[in-house]
Amino acid sequence: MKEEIIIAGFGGQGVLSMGKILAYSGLMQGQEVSWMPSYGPEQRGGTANVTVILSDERISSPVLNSYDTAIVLNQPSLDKFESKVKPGGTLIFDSNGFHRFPTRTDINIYQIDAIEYAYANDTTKTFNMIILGGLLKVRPIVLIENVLKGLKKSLPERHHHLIPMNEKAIQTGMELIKKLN
Amino acid sequence: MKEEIIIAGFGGQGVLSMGKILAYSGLMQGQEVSWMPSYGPEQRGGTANVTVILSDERISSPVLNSYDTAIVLNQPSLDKFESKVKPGGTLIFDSNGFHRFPTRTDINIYQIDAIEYAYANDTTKTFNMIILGGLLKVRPIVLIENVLKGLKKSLPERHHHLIPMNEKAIQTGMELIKKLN
Amino acid sequence: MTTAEIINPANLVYEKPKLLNDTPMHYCPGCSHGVVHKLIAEIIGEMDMQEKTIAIAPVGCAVFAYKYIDVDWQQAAHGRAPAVATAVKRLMPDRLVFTYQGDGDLAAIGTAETIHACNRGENIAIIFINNGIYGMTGGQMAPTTLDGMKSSTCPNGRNVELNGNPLDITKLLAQLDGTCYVTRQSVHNIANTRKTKKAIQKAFENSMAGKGTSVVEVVSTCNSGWKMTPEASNDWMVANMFPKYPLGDLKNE
Amino acid sequence: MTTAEIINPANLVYEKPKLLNDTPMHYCPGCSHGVVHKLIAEIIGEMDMQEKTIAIAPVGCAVFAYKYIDVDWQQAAHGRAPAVATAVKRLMPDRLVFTYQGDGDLAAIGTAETIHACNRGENIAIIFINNGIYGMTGGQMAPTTLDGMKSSTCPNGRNVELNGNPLDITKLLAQLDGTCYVTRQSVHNIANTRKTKKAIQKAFENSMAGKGTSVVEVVSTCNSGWKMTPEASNDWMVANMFPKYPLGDLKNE
Amino acid sequence: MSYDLKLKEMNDSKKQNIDEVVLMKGNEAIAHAAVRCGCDGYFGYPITPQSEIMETLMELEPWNTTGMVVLQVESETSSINMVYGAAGCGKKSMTSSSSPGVSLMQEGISYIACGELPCLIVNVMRGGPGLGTIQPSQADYFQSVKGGGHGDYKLITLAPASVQEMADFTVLGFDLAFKYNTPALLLADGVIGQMMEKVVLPPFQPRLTDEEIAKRSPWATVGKPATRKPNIITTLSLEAEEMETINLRLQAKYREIEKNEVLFEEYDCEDAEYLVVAFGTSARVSQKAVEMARAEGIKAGLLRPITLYPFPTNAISNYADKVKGILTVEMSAGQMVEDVRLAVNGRVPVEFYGRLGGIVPSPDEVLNALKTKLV
Amino acid sequence: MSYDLKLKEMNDSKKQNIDEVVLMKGNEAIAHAAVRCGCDGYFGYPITPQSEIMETLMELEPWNTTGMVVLQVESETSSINMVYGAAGCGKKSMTSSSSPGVSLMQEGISYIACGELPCLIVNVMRGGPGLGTIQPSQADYFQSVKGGGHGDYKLITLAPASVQEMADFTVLGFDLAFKYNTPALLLADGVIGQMMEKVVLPPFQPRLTDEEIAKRSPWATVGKPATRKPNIITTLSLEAEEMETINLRLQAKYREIEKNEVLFEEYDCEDAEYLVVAFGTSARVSQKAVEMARAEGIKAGLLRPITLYPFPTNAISNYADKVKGILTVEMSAGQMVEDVRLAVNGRVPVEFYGRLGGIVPSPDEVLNALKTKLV
Amino acid sequence: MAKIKGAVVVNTERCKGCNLCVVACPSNVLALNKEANSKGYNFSTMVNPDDCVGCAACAWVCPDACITVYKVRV
Amino acid sequence: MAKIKGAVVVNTERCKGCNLCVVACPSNVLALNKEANSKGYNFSTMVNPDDCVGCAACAWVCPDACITVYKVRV
Ligand SMILES: Cc1ncc(C[n+]2csc(CCOP(=O)(O)OP(=O)(O)O)c2C)c(N)n1
Ligand SMILES: Cc1ncc(C[n+]2csc(CCOP(=O)(O)OP(=O)(O)O)c2C)c(N)n1
Ligand code: SF4
Ligand code: SF4
Ligand code: SF4
Ligand code: SF4
Ligand code: SF4
Ligand code: SF4
Ligand SMILES: [Mg+2]
Ligand SMILES: [Mg+2]
Repeated sequence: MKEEIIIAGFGGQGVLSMGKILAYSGLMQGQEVSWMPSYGPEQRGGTANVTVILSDERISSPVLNSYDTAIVLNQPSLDKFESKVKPGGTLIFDSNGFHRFPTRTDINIYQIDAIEYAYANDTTKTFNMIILGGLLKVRPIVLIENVLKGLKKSLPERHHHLIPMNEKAIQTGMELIKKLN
Repeated sequence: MKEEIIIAGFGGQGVLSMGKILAYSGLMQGQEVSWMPSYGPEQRGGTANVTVILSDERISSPVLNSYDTAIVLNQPSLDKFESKVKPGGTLIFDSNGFHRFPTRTDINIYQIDAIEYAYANDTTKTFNMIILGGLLKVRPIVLIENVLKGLKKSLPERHHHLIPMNEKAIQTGMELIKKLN
Repeated sequence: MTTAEIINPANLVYEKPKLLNDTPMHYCPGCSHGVVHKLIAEIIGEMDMQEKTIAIAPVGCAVFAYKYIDVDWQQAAHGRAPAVATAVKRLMPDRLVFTYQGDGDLAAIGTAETIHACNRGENIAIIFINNGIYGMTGGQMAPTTLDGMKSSTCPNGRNVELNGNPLDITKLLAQLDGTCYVTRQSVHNIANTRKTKKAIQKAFENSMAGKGTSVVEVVSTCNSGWKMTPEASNDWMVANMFPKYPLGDLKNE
Repeated sequence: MTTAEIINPANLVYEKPKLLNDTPMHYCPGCSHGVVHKLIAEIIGEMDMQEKTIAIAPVGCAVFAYKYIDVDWQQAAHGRAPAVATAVKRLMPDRLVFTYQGDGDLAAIGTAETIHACNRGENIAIIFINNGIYGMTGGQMAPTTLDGMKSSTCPNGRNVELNGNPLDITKLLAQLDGTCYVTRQSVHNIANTRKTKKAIQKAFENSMAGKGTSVVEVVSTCNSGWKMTPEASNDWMVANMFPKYPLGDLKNE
Repeated sequence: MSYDLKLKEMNDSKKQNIDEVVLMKGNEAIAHAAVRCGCDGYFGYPITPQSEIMETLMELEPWNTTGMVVLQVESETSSINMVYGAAGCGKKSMTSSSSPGVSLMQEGISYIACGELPCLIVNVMRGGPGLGTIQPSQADYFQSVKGGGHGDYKLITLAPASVQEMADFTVLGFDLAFKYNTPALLLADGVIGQMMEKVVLPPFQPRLTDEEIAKRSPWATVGKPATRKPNIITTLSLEAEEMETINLRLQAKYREIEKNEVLFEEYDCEDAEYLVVAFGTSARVSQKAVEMARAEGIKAGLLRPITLYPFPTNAISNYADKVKGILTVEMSAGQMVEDVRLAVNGRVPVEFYGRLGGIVPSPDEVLNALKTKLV
Repeated sequence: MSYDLKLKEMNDSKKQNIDEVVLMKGNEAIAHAAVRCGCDGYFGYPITPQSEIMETLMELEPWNTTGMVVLQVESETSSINMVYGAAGCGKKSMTSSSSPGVSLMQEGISYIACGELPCLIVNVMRGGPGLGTIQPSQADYFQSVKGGGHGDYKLITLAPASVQEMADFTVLGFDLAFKYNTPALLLADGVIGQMMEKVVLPPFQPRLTDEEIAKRSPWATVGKPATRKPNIITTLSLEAEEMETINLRLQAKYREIEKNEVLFEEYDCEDAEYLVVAFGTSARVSQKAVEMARAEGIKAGLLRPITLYPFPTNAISNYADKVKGILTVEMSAGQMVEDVRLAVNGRVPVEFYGRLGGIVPSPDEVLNALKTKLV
Repeated sequence: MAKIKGAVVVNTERCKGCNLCVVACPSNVLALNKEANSKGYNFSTMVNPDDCVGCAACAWVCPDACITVYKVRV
Repeated sequence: MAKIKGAVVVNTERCKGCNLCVVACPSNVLALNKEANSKGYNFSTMVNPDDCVGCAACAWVCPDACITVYKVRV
């Protein structure tokens, strides 16, 4: 199994940490993982993105030009990455603030309105876990149990009490996501 | 014609300027010339030396390991350069302060006690011209007339009145020099 | 009178300076750099010096200053803006030449260049944005980071024992024979921003008058690096930066 | 009593310090470097610190200091002695670590390293030989060359307009929070030489006591660079260098 | 010699105990490895994309545990000279930077090489020249292996291609540096510095005591006891003869290093008709290209130099007698390709494919280059 | 293309009017030539063996005549960045130093190359590495032609072998720099800097006026008139794509330079069976060795690269089909020899003879090397 | 007594929602909008336009030069 | 009253004839020798040995540490 994912959005949206949780989850189920962020000042006020690869084999190139799955959380990210999803691949987006929607027909397109939900339910802290839940619903690449193990490993002990909240957010995401095409 | 000369002595003895006058003289008689000093802090309190080449042909290497003529004005210079005179070549030395004298038999050795003479006659300023005179007596590689022309070209106008004094020193040197072997 | 009626060119009292172009600035929301850019653009416009100005951008968040203010710019290597400016001004003495530098640029890697340009008395102006941190590279400790202040390379706060003392470089520059005007200002409210504008203008005038080097330090915020909101940053600056870097003229000859 | 009778170990009052070895020094006749070397050798001997000393030599005429004083030495790149000393002292805090630097080394190319080591308050001593010229390279202008003073790169005398102002770096160093003792001395006669010895000793003691950085400037002659006899150089120094670089403590905490 | 077996084992995830496996950035791995291998001092100045090295060290506060000194200083010039000072005391010391900052270190590096001081320098390359971009690059190859500074010297240059190797080569770099009393360079790029992968950190080693240092590095300046002559670290010799002797000693050491320390890794090379040579991130991209080529029936193989100096000249030379052609892939305008050509010495065509200024080539591009230029 | 005829003529003493001939050091010749060719600014820091360049300029006081600015500054780092600033204004500007000082300039040089700024950098090499010695050397070849600084860039590198060429190449260096908007490096060694020879100085050229500069260098930052957009000198491009474009433009320029600007000199090569390749002082020593070899009946010839970058690859390649072997002679551990080998690509043996750390080889040694290694 | 009335125009696309103008305004005229611009920033808007005195404090401190100020004596 | 008598020994090979000791001596004890040492320097010598008071001024200022000083009360 091998999954090549790009997650892209505004700087503050927790894109990088979502990728990290995903990578940790892969690690907990014994996979090879790589996590490669865009970096530097272009993040500032602009977009941030991260490429995550989970694989059963040694990962060769950590930098990719096309992806199995793209998760895009703002307009510029959609504009940039829609075309880079492999035919038959998956595109997940949060439509908040979008004025142009995805148009490809050779990929699976999902919408998840996590931003709106998070604002409405005052759960902006777990916003990125909602997205992750959505992803896992349509691409069950890691077991939720391994996500939680990964959280346990990566979070400092004093934050472990937050794990149930995160689990809940994942469930929410699984419910929120809907296929568009 | 080609003459490869090393002049070596204490820092303050005017070794470099003697070499320069010689080079200028060669230049005035249309020769190719090169003047290559030892340089840097090793001069400080130590020895200074300069390699001068006069030649009718384009000069290839300006740095030499052996010389047609060596002029040595202190003990360390004798120690360093005696062995580097080509067989059949010329060694000229001022014996002031020497405790070891040249020993080679396959070269022409000349002594010129210019330091003593210069002190005695209060002409330390033209000391190096005395040496030059000695050289020209035994190795007439440039015409005295060209030496004077060279002086005229290299000295600033306001020093031109010193030229006769220098000419006199050359004459003195021609008289002082004596062959030892 | 309705708002719509008031909004009329005849009633204009403030607008974006003409020399500040429409390119959106890359700075974080609330960053002091933007305010100072605006002032500079305004002053050059008011002095009618666009044709005479050669500005030197640093390496730091302001590296892209050249994208925003419509004059000729050179972007100098990290810390070397005063050297670059020296050459430009010496070769084109009738031009307005100024550097725009951050505290890392001016007071760390560029210490020697800054001190020697000021000591030679180059007829340049130095606009020095002291935000107590390396903004561009992600919030590391700067020479001017305060004792106890946190940064990504002193996550528990600067510790003088481990990290050395904060450096008041402007005080040093005021000591040098080559500087004619050394002042410290801020842009956190309208009153101080107006003063800063006057200071920069004076620095520019000095440099054209051949009086020597002028240094305008602007004690600034870097809310990203400080990990505070822009407003909280201003308050923190007033409470913490000003005591160590008090505003006012250090030298005015 | 005849001279021969007086010359007796029992009557000894002064001799070459033991840590100054027999290697002939390469300095020009009359060079101030030699006197300061002697003092350092004497002090380290008297403090019994030979086993604890790591000295840092500069690039400059004193580059070969390591040939003469029998302690462990590192010869630093031009201007970087304070950086080298910082590392040595930080890693071996119980050692006596000092730099020995000329004015070109310390106040030109090494400006940033000097200021930042002093500002961090590294527990080192800096012995600063200010002879107003680049001795080693043949007498070029130094940052400390006086207004009007000749050198091979200002053959008609330093001209502030062209060459910038002479730099009193020691004054700057005294301003820094990291320095505990900053003093200016000379070695042109026995009284001042004795004072210089005391100053260097104090600097060494401070550094072992962890008080911060000590700087001992020795206003010096470079008769070769100045193109004067050693005696005339001393007189010229008193008449010309001292007014700009007055002797005495600038800071003593 | 091929890639060291112990390292290979470490890298083999099948053998890893999950509890020992952590996920971190390459830059972070360097910091952890440095503390763990008993590094005495780090001196640095921030620059993207490697600032996490110092940041992680400052988080770890090793001065409270191993006693390691971590100092953020005024410039890269200062950092490298601090490394000189620390290394001169026989201490395990290091600095890190990225391309423009490493350029500022060239004088200091030349001094360190001449002074025969063991230390570790990390360059996480970004796109140049000039201020360039902060994106990954490999365009400092020449600077690293030919001589960015003045004079005849070499740096043992290790090119990691994974986060695990960032950790491992920190340890290995120090080991080699101390084995030969010479500076080692860890030459990575922004991809490897910034990406997270699984890593098993090296075991803790205590810092050496003063006594151990005096024994291992008797030349170190630690204070002169009565029992020996002063130790002097210097790179000056005004007598040219003396300076030549120093240089000849350095050259002899470099021949030793070339004999003993070459490291490289081969992938699908046994029956290869076409050889790709690439290091670091380019090698990982090329590995994928080789996989793709094999899938298309093209017999491609990858040789990844791990030590860029000493360069695997013999290994490549041997392939020159076996393969039909060689493609060198770099994130530069073509630098290592010269060393490949020197190794091949005209026997088979050596082609080049590169991307410049911060662009990482994609596997397709490499495959395509292989096909159009060689196959 | 062979050695430029105009220069050759100038060098031909038979044609010289004695009144125009002066005797001076190579370093002095650079200073005189700079003033005469209309240089606008010199920025420097003293270092042996080239301090006479600035000293001579300070004697000449060109600010009183041509208006040229001469500034002694705080360091080489500062000098090179001043050159950046001056060159950015379209001014003819230069600096000079020797090996350790040039190492300190590497970041700045990379910036200048990336900014496509024309200027002249002089390196009068001394023995390294480290502080080394002040004696002559050629061990900065790699630094000069491969890349001392970070990133992919090149310097047009001229290697004078006489005092006359120190003057001529100062002019030529500037001309090429402005022709291609790229930095030129005059790479000499201590022998050529310190020795005096006859020289005919180049004719006086006025400094360019502001108007002329605006015309020649429309990109220069001289103050933005209403008629154009701001001129911006920068080397930054955070977008990797943009940075690659810049790099591709640089590379295209380098290909142009390689096509047009190769200079070399041949001596006794027509019927040579053995070719010696050497530059600068080594070439002069080797010329004597070739004379000696011919006297012994050995058909030796000398090819002297004048431009080290662009390297006379084709010329040498052509000889690879004619001669039995090639000897490269350098005052280093062997650097240019790699470029010779790359040119020859295995067709004939390429041997190396070098002296290190400040030693100038003697003609006998070279002859001996020729005999033992090749003949 | 003449009353001074002001009004401001915010370049909402340029605005980064830093809130500094809001804080700077002596008359509490401004507030950040609930809506975000295309870059995701909640831009500044006049919420109490009648209270604006055209003092330009908001504009002077705005780092992004988003605010144009108008003023009349009525 | 006890009189103080001194004497100095100059390391003539080390001496560089800089004359600083000669100038420093309050009693004019020293002068440079007409003869030079092997390095060509006219070294310093006691010319008025009886006047030496052993004050060591000469030795303190000697840059080359050539002078050893002895002193007795007589
Ligand atoms: C030689 C070199 N070293 C380091 C860097 C990385 N760097 C870029 S900006 C910067 C410091 C920025 O801080 P400051 O000057 O205070 O400006 P700010 O971003 O805070 O405005 C550093 C260290 C670089 N580009 N070049
Ligand atoms: C990087 C570098 N730049 C320049 C030099 C040449 N250099 C050697 S010593 C020196 C200055 C010496 O002056 P100073 O520090 O005042 O010492 P002094 O000789 O006067 O005691 C210079 C410029 C060098 N060795 N290295
Ligand atoms: S990082 Fe700091 S200095 Fe840089 S733009 Fe953001 S707030 Fe401003
Ligand atoms: S040149 Fe000057 S500083 Fe150097 S040894 Fe001679 S007198 Fe002393
Ligand atoms: S102009 Fe003054 S009153 Fe009006 S919104 Fe701005 S700050 Fe408030
Ligand atoms: S100060 Fe400017 S950028 Fe900030 S919220 Fe107000 S208008 Fe927007
Ligand atoms: S000891 Fe005193 S009196 Fe005697 S020679 Fe020396 S200076 Fe003169
Ligand atoms: S001071 Fe010393 S070196 Fe100078 S003359 Fe006297 S004894 Fe000789
Ligand atoms: Mg800052
Ligand atoms: Mg000095």
